Amino acid sequence: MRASTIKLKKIIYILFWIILWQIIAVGLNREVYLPTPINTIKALFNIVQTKGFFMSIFYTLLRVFTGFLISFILGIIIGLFSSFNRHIYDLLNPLVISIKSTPVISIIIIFLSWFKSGIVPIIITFLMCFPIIWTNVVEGVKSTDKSLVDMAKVYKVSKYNILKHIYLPSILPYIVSGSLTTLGLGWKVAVAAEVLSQPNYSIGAHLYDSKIYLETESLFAWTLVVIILSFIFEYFFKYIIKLKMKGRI
Amino acid sequence: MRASTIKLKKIIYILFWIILWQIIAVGLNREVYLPTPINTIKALFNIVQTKGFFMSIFYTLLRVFTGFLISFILGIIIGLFSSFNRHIYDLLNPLVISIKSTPVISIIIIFLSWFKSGIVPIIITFLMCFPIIWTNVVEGVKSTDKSLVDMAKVYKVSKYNILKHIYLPSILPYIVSGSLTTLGLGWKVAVAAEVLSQPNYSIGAHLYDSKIYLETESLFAWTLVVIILSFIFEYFFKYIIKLKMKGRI
Amino acid sequence: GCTKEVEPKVETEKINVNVASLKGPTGMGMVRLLEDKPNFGENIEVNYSIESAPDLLKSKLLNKEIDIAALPTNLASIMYNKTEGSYQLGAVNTLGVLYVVTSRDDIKSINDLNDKEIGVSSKGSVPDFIFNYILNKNNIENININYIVEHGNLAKQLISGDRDLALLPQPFVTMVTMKNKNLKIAMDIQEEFRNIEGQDRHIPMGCIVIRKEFAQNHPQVVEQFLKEYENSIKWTSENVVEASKLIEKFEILPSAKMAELAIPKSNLVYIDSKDSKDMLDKFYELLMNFNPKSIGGKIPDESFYY
Amino acid sequence: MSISIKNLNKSYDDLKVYKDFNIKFEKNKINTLLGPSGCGKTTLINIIAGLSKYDSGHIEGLDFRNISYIFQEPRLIPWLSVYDNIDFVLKGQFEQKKRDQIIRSHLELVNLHEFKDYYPENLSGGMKQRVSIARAFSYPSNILLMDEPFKGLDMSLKQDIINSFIKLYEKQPKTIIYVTHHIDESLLLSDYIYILNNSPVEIIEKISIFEEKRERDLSKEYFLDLKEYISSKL
Amino acid sequence: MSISIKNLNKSYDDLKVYKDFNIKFEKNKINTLLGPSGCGKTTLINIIAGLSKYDSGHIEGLDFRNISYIFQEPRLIPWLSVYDNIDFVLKGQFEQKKRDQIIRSHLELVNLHEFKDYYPENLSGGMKQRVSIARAFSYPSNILLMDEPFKGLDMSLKQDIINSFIKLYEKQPKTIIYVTHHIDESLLLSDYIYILNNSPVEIIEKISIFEEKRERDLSKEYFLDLKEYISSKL
Ligand SMILES: Nc1ncnc2c1ncn2[C@@H]1O[C@H](COP(=O)(O)OP(=O)(O)OP(=O)(O)O)[C@@H](O)[C@H]1O
Ligand SMILES: Nc1ncnc2c1ncn2[C@@H]1O[C@H](COP(=O)(O)OP(=O)(O)OP(=O)(O)O)[C@@H](O)[C@H]1O
Ligand SMILES: [Mg+2]
Ligand SMILES: [Mg+2]
Repeated sequence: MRASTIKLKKIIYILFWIILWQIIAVGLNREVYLPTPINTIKALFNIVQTKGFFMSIFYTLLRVFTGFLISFILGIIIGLFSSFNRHIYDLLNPLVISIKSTPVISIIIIFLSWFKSGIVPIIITFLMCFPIIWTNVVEGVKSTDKSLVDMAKVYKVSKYNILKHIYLPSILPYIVSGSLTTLGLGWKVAVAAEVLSQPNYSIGAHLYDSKIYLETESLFAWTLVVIILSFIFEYFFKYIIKLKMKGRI
Repeated sequence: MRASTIKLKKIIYILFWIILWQIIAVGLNREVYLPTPINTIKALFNIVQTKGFFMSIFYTLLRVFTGFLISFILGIIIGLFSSFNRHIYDLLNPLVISIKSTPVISIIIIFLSWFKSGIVPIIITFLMCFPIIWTNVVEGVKSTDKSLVDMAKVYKVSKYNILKHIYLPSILPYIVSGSLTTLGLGWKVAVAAEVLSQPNYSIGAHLYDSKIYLETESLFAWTLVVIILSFIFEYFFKYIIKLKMKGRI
Repeated sequence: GCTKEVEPKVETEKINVNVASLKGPTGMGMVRLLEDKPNFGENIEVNYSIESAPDLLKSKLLNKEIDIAALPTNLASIMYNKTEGSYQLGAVNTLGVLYVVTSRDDIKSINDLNDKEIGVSSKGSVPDFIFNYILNKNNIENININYIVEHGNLAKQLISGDRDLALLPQPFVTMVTMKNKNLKIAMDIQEEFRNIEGQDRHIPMGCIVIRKEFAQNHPQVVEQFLKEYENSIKWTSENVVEASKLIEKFEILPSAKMAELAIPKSNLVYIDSKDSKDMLDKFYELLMNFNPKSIGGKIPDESFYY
Repeated sequence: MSISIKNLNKSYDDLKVYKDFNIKFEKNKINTLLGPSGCGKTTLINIIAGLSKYDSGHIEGLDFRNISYIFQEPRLIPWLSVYDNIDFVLKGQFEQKKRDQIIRSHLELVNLHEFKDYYPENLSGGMKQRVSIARAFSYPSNILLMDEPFKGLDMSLKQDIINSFIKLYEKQPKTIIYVTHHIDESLLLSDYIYILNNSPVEIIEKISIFEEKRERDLSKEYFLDLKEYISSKL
Repeated sequence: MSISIKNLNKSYDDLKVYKDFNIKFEKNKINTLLGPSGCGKTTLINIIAGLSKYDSGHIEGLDFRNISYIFQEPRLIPWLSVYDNIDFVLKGQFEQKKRDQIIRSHLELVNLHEFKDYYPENLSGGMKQRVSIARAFSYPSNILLMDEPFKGLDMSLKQDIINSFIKLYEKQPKTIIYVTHHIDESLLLSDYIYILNNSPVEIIEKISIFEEKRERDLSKEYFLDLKEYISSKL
């Protein structure tokens, strides 16, 4: 099958879902409940033209990336330390599990009374993403082929080179899958935190407005904005990874 | 190291965090922002004695498990079909990705106007968990050692046996890790959905009440309830898995 | 043919009426109904519920879980405009509940707000609009408004002493004054409003919304409900102590003591929908000037009023 | 029917392994492939097993055949015991009781009956290889592919297994394609020896040995000469 | 200094592999272990390499030593090319330029210079084994452990590699422990042959061969007899 045929097929499948949506929406005939895709697109165009649009997206992205980046870097570094030192692991593990099992909504409620509303989404993103990256790094180290590490030890390869050439490539897929999960999740949680904290420029505040003003089309349109941005990220991230992974598998 | 020493060490590490919390809370001296662990425990005892306590937990659990179970079963079955049939995969993939990247908060808002409030947390849990299990099953199938499948094909082993003895054991770790993620996540999202939909008996409604009545201690106490239940689940689930996995690795 | 006899609609079919109100002032007037559960006739069962969030009530009206609900008036207008008139206003039940709360001694009149920093919850909400309207009319320009998300967070800052001046609605006003003895009410926004607009003008904040489809099918139920509701409100206003006990019982406010303090300051009323049109039109216009979205784009027409 | 490969073409990226390659493996004979490491032997039997795609060509004689394959690596399922690893391929073939008997006798054959409940990770290298042999031998096939089957086995065990193998083969002949680097072993077992070399692969020499397998004595002049000759060709 | 193992005890669960086992590997000699599959040879050299724990015992003569190890499986890093796989173990030992020269000459030695940029998954079984050999030979060690190093190689290549190995060894002798199942190869290379058997392992026989390695001719009476003798012991 040629690449173009594959693309075409993908588009057809996506169209299938959109048409299904259109049929249901028309059948239901209640815009407050379910706007048609066409009206959603219209609302999207209206939104794009409002003056705060790009600012809102920019600031939301900034928050998500800040939270993500901090989690990413700390997650990998602390994850590696925890993997190779039992004490650090035992100390951090209960904290990470607790963070993981605390409902985001509680955290948002608590943090909203502690911090400025613009910062809360960043902290929430961090608290969502860090445990996942940390866990994945630890898992990755665990799943590294011990026989290769043994080989390197016999040949007295330095710790640095074992880390760089055996552990890091082994945990790379774990980091990638962790980051993908995390990007998607962090992004969504950040928006949720924004809905509840409503900082000045933010996608969340717009979602909140659409909700309280019962503007279902613009609720759908803003949601679509989030989804589209998600897709762009994921694509972008996978692209970078592919570049970096050239040669590795 | 003996098992008892390990347990002791774990308890010491957990105590470390609790003491840290106590110190910060006392230093801050602002119960509305951050109650001390002691006051939180007190609030917890008060909560446990209220008459709706066990009912709330029971119904919340019921919702989470219903959502989880449906995702678990459908995720595995549909995941397997998608793995072995390109068309099903291509059809479902955009849907799954979209669900994954739609902010939960949007979904909750939309669904609240469609469905009864008691059902919304179940649906939300399903929408959170299903894509994760589905993705993990697909990943698991992908990562199955092709050379073993080749071997089985040469020996004309039936599809059923290949599925049962090669694919299922290979994807088991993926399903387990997916289910663990999912249990934690679904649980948290269900509570979030409850906070926003407030069905009659629910932990979420109590969290919301604590919030609007500014009862920070009971907010912390209910959060603690969620965390403790999370721990119990995870422990329970891992225990079952261990029983089932005996013999496999 | 496969025609099948359709059973004639049996007279005795049960009618379920679902009534909901909010925690806080809009719900307080309903306690007598909650307690007595007056009989609406054979085969008619009325279920009452108390919800915490206006948004949720909105959703439940939309998904038809609820037929009659007490809601903020601007939300009623939004619902009407956004659903081609599927919801109607039954009556106005609460007038303004906004107060300026402070721990300072130097705030006596509206003019004292000049050069001060004040906390206001939720930018772009109805209280925000009303407050700004009053500030404008009084030419107060040098005021630093600090927006805080949610009444609760603002209340926390007051209680902990991190903030000394804020605009809050009931029952948060009562709640903070109870939890921190330094706090007191410095200003009644309703009064300031009347000072500008005339003594017969009010801020209609809460109302009863009825699902139109339900109202058409069961007009007599709606009639009777409104009558019972009016009685309940009257009783609540007149029997503060007893009503407060019920308010605690039905968890509309956390304590009877708080309710006792809050009832007199919550301006519970019953104004017939027809009688409220004039008041609401002016109110909606005020909101419309700030943000048309806050009433769903336009001022609702005649048929909005039941 | 014999297995005929006609005009086979196969490349990996730029590496042309087979170009218009023809070979015929005789029915119910032991056909041996001798050739340098990396020349393409595994590739060829993977193609016959249906596991590798090829660019063009024809393969005849594979319809309705059951194939056993001793892979170059043991390919055991890590979460099944030695016993279950063999049982796994027999499931569709015999009923439980028959399977049990077959598995036990073949584990005996490779001297692993005491280890039937071990998992692969607890076996030594040679033991894994023997499980792979037992699996292939116990499967009711009419074609047997063996890629260096006897590597990693000690001499005496190898001798035993080869003898049993000859007995099994004589009782129930099948078409066997046998890849090895051992000239001695190839002389012991083969009906035909194909010596491969070059890139793309060519058949340098086809040698037929007609002597009864169980009567071959490698210290005889004939075999010593043959060994010399083959060595010179490799 | 030689490597002495004294009173070694080692079990896997119920399986007692070594019980009060003693052995001494002579310094700068080639010490060969011959023994049936599964007797415990890999276990022993893993212990010497420091990769396996043992229950009790003493090992002397390992301080300040560099060890090369040709594992029973190739153990190549999948995401490094052939070249980088070897470079990986040399990084701490030489500077870049020297490494390049060493790697190239050793790839030449195992006839893989053309495949230096290949990844392990694209190599044949024998080619992987050769990379593992090149890695071990290129590493500057004074102890070399080899677990069936020449398996999967064709005759002529094996001959070449063995010859090069002897040359390398004579230029720079090291203590070598060599596990094999090939009596011929052991006769060609060994200074000492230990024949192992039984469970727990015992040394059945220790054989010393003093003849110069490069002059050994296996068709000579002495070696033929020795071969006969060893075979009878296994
Ligand atoms: N998956 C692959 N991708 C690219 N090249 C490959 C692949 N598999 C094998 N090759 C190349 O094809 C050639 C033949 O490989 P093959 O495995 O058939 O050799 P072989 O004759 O079995 O060798 P050996 O005796 O060492 O096992 C080799 O040069 C190898 O590098
Ligand atoms: N990780 C392990 N767990 C349990 N048993 C093991 C483990 N590794 C090896 N054994 C057992 O120890 C014994 C010796 O194994 P070892 O690998 O040392 O044998 P070997 O002499 O190297 O055999 P081969 O020539 O087949 O490689 C075997 O019976 C094996 O089953
Ligand atoms: Mg091969
Ligand atoms: Mg071994």
